[in-house]
Amino acid sequence: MTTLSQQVSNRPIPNPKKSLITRLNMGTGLIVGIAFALATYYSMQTTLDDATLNFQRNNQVLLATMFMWSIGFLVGIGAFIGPFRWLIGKDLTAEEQLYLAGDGQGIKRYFKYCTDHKVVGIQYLWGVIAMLAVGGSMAMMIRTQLAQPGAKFITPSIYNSLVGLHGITMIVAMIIVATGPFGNFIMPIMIGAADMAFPRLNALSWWVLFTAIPVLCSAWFLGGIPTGWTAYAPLSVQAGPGMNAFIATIIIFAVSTAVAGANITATVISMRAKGMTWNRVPIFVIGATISVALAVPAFPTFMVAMIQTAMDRTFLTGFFDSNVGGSGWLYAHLFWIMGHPEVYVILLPGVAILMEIVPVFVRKPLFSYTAAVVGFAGIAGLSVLVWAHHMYMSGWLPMLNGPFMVTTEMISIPTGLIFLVILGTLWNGKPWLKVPMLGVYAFLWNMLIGGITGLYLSDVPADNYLHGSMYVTAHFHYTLMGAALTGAVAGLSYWYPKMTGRMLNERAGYISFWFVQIGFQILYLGMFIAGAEGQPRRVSDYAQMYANSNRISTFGAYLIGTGFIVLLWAVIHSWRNGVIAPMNPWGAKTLEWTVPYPVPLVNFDTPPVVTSDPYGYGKAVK
Amino acid sequence: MSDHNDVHLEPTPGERFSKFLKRGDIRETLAWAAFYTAVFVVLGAYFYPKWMPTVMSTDMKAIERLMVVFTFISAPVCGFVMSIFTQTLRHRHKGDTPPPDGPMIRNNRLGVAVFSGVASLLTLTAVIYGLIELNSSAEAATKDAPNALVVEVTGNQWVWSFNYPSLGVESNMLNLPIDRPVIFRITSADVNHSFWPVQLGVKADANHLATTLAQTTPTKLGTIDVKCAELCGLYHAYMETSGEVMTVSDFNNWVTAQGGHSA
Amino acid sequence: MTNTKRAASAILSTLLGIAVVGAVGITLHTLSADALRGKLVATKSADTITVDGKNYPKASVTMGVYPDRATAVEHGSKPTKKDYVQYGPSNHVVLPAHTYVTMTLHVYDSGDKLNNPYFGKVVGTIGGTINIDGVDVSSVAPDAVQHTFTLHGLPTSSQDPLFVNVPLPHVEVNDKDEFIPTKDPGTNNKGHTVVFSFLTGGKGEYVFNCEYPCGDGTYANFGAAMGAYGYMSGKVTVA
Amino acid sequence: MSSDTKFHVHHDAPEVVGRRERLGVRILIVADGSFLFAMIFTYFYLRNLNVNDGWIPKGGHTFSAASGWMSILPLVVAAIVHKFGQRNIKQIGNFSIITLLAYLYGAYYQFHQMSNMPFIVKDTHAFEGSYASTWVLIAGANMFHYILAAFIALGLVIRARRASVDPTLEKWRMRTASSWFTWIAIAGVICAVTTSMI
Repeated sequence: MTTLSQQVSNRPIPNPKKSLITRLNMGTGLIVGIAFALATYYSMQTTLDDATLNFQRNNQVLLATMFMWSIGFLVGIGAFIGPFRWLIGKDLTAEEQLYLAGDGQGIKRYFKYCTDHKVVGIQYLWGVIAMLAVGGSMAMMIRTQLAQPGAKFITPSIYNSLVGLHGITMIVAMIIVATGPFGNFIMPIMIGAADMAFPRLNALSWWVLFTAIPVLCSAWFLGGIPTGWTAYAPLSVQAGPGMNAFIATIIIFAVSTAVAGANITATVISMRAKGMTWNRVPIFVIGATISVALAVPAFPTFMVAMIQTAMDRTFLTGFFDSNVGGSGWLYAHLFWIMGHPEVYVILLPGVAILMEIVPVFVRKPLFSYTAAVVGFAGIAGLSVLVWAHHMYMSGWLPMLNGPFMVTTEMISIPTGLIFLVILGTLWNGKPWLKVPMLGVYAFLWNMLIGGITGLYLSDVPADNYLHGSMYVTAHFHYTLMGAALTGAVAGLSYWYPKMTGRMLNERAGYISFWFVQIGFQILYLGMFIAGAEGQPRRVSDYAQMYANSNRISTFGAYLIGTGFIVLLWAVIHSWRNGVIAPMNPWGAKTLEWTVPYPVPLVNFDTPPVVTSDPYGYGKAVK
Repeated sequence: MSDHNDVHLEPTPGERFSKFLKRGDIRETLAWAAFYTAVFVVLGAYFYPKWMPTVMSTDMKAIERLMVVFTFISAPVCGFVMSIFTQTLRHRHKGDTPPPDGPMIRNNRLGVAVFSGVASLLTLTAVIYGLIELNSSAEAATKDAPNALVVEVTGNQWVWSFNYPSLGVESNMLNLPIDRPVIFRITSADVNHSFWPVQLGVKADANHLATTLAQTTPTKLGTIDVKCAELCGLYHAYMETSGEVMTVSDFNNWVTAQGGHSA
Repeated sequence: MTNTKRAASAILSTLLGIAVVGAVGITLHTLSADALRGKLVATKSADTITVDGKNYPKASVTMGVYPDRATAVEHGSKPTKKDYVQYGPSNHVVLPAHTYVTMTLHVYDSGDKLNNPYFGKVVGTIGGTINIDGVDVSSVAPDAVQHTFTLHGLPTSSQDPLFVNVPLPHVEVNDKDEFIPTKDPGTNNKGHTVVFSFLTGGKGEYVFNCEYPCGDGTYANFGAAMGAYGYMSGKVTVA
Repeated sequence: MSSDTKFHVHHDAPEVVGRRERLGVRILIVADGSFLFAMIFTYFYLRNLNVNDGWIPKGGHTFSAASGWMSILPLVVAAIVHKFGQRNIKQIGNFSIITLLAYLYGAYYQFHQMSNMPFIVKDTHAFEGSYASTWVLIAGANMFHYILAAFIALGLVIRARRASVDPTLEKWRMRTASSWFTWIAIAGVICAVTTSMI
């Protein structure tokens, strides 16, 4: 039997320089995408039946335009070349695949349909930074409006849009904040793989997501959205044209998530290095994989809910219109069946990053690897059984409130295991308080507050008071921002040397950390008080009695904003001018620190063989 | 922890436990844990009664008690976490080189078991306590139903309206007589709203073509703030009104003034 | 790069970042100001009036409902109206505190059924009535309403409650075909003129909106003009 | 299927690549299964809730249960044909043509059904009730399955005629495709059972 490389050399090699693949990049994607969008818009405007309702017609035209933009962009950037070549039986040659991997193309490969997981990781990183910056600016606007009662800054329309778009931008950014950059760049190296299982799907997941960004931005120019990020029906059914942008974004994003989730899961299952048995897999890989594996079944239900909203708006179906047999509860169910697993999709990778960091900085093995895995799996497993705790007050079958309360509060048991693992690793250690390690302490405190306030909210009688109040907002910011985002930022400072070849500016890292964390405590302390006092969430104006707590919150928000700008400066500045990083600056034992910078195309010259778990730190105990 | 090769000198569990308690690190942890637990207990007892609004109904009373009790239940966990948090920070490693290796503790089955057991017990306590409160409020509702005042609440984009069918009164204000059970029949004329008379500790969504029930008994005279707790569009923030818990005679006067007949 | 230079670059970048976010804020604020199209200040008169044994100064203000053709698109459940209806001339009304305010509304629109019949009742005006083309009424049939003027606010310790609901009777469709509304509500010669009075309390911020489902969307007709600030909604400052 | 790693830079054996691709497809089936779950949930939820008697309003129209089964029959036939064809890799081209035709016919039939929906109100073009709404959603998902499957079947037909295609890997491709074809047949049956309970 001939080897693959012989097979390759035996056939005539076409020159990839002349093929279509070499001519396509982001520019052609934009051109084709815009062309598709314009063609769709004008052809539909002229051909659509005049008898249909204007509302319905507008929605049809806008949705079709948005989807055609997305498809056009993907055609233009060459995403469908692979499937097409498969269809006609002319599979991509090794040279073409090498070209797609961006071999030797320098900075240009970041603007192409590049299949190299490291390029995709960096693309995700900048995508996430951009989204966080936009979402963060929106948060500043929201807090500015709420700095004083009287709605003196912006109108309720703009405010509601800000709340919704801040929410969805941040949720999307947070879902990919760890699994995007680190799951793509670091994780394959961590498990000793040469690339992801499906490199072209990898590129697809990023570029599909990319096409959602302009769609989401277009909501601003279509009158915004009045619904918040939860987009509850029937409010979303009556909402203006901006809602279409929201719907299209979610559907596009759900496709991206499914593709990325399948890819990461398959990579970890099938591409681990020789000797990397399941109990030797680094904990970050476990956390990230459970997270994306949870996202794979979770997101389609949201997609269905959004398709139904779109159908109600475009074809006048009646999924959510109670006049013709629909129900808003249906939306709430479908949304939260996705929605609650989704918060753990966000949380788990962030926590897993911190678990990866603790052993390195206290020079002790990870405490009870099994407990960590059981904790992750328990959270993921329970998370699909708790969705209706968002619906205690909806009037939907109140007799089920009790059971859902029990499942929800049970989540605190696996969450406790997660705490135990981190605490056990810290126990009797001497932590080295570098910037990544600070995140661990911030996590412990923030997740403690977030978790305990979650306990109140999961309790039906207490939720009677707290549901829909600022208290809820403060609670989930503590978990999503205080825990998950803190984990992701710690991960950035931890893996920054491997991703950029330079050290992140340490002083800026410290300054940013303290600004963000202190501001964070101030902001949400104010919000907890406002919630306990009875201020509903998502309000553009409030009564005088909440003025003090809101003022405190706004002050905290500005501190956070400043802190993140400092971090952004540090990331950009250190990328260009930072101290050149050694190969393994933290002395860690996972595989990604055994490869040089820049990481070679296939990561390892010789495939690594793993003989133990990566946590062999410390002196044996007598 | 579990490996003990010295067969001759194997201590009894009691001895091992007292020896364990005498270890410096354990003592430090316990001390900090006790300190932080106390802090959280005090905070819990202080925070919610201070910031939550006046208790004006049986349900609100239960809610406030529940918030405080839940803080007490979770205080030991907070104490434990914050104890190790503080302790390790006190022994932090300074300098630019990595710290020396710590003890190679990979697992401690007893520790994991004890921690999981205690955490589960605390959770169980919270669950049972919550279920009891839920049940007692449901029981009270059944008991009070026959002589309750029915108020039909309708949420509209962006105004609440109240109908007292037995009294023939419609109003934009929620006025209630004291010490008489009240049943809210909540519905919506358009999108979802959430009816929230803050001081009564009641919350229920208003859905179009569906009626949600909520029940409580006002126990204190004073003003009620009625808010909407579900984003319902443009003027969600202004979907608020006020009401009053009145003495029975004041209430009857108000009903008569509105053109209704007192019950 | 020296430490000083690095610190300077960090501080400058931070300030730049803050400036960018600030610029976004200022832009949004400016856009918000546009939506209000200036203020409509009530005209105070020298007269006073006694209500329930107390003396109040008088003030009057005239508004109307008219289609805004500048942003005209088809809307409504049937795409026959090529306009957005809106309150005007401005939707920021400024009223004096502790005053007997007489409001005149010129209205032209057709109409149908309210989502909630409650808003067919007159609430919060002096005597509980409104004057429609010279006739005092205390309610309008819930299926013959074109819009409502519903004034409300946040209950808060620092401002007095103020709630006014005025249903505006619809105009027969036949009349409406001939009727050409203009931006100046005073020149309306068809449609209805609705006059009512109410008392303002102390200083405070309130809002008003329409409770007749006159917007877009297939659901409850509260989309488009109804859901966007500055058409069938606005704010009232009692100063 | 969607990712061709035959001459991938890391030169994995066809067996490994084939297994991996099948794994990937099976994970995507989980996502599609969740999509199906959401639709079935919608169907039964709205059916049991019957808000405002709007599941099938008075005088409303429905499709017969039989027509639902007719529309998914080609999915089942194609899946079975493909299973058989897989055993004889040399004849796969011919088998795949049958599969392709079945999918194309199914797509045509589904399209025909959807363009003759009885439950659209004449004046407003609105759907009569929530049965109608859910039916069209399920039919749309079915249509999507047909189109995607037809694409894959077309690829298999063309590729079987090309000598250049590596038979070892192609055998795995057949198995991978089989996973998908079997799944959409199962999904189709679930949909047909669901829509039988009007």
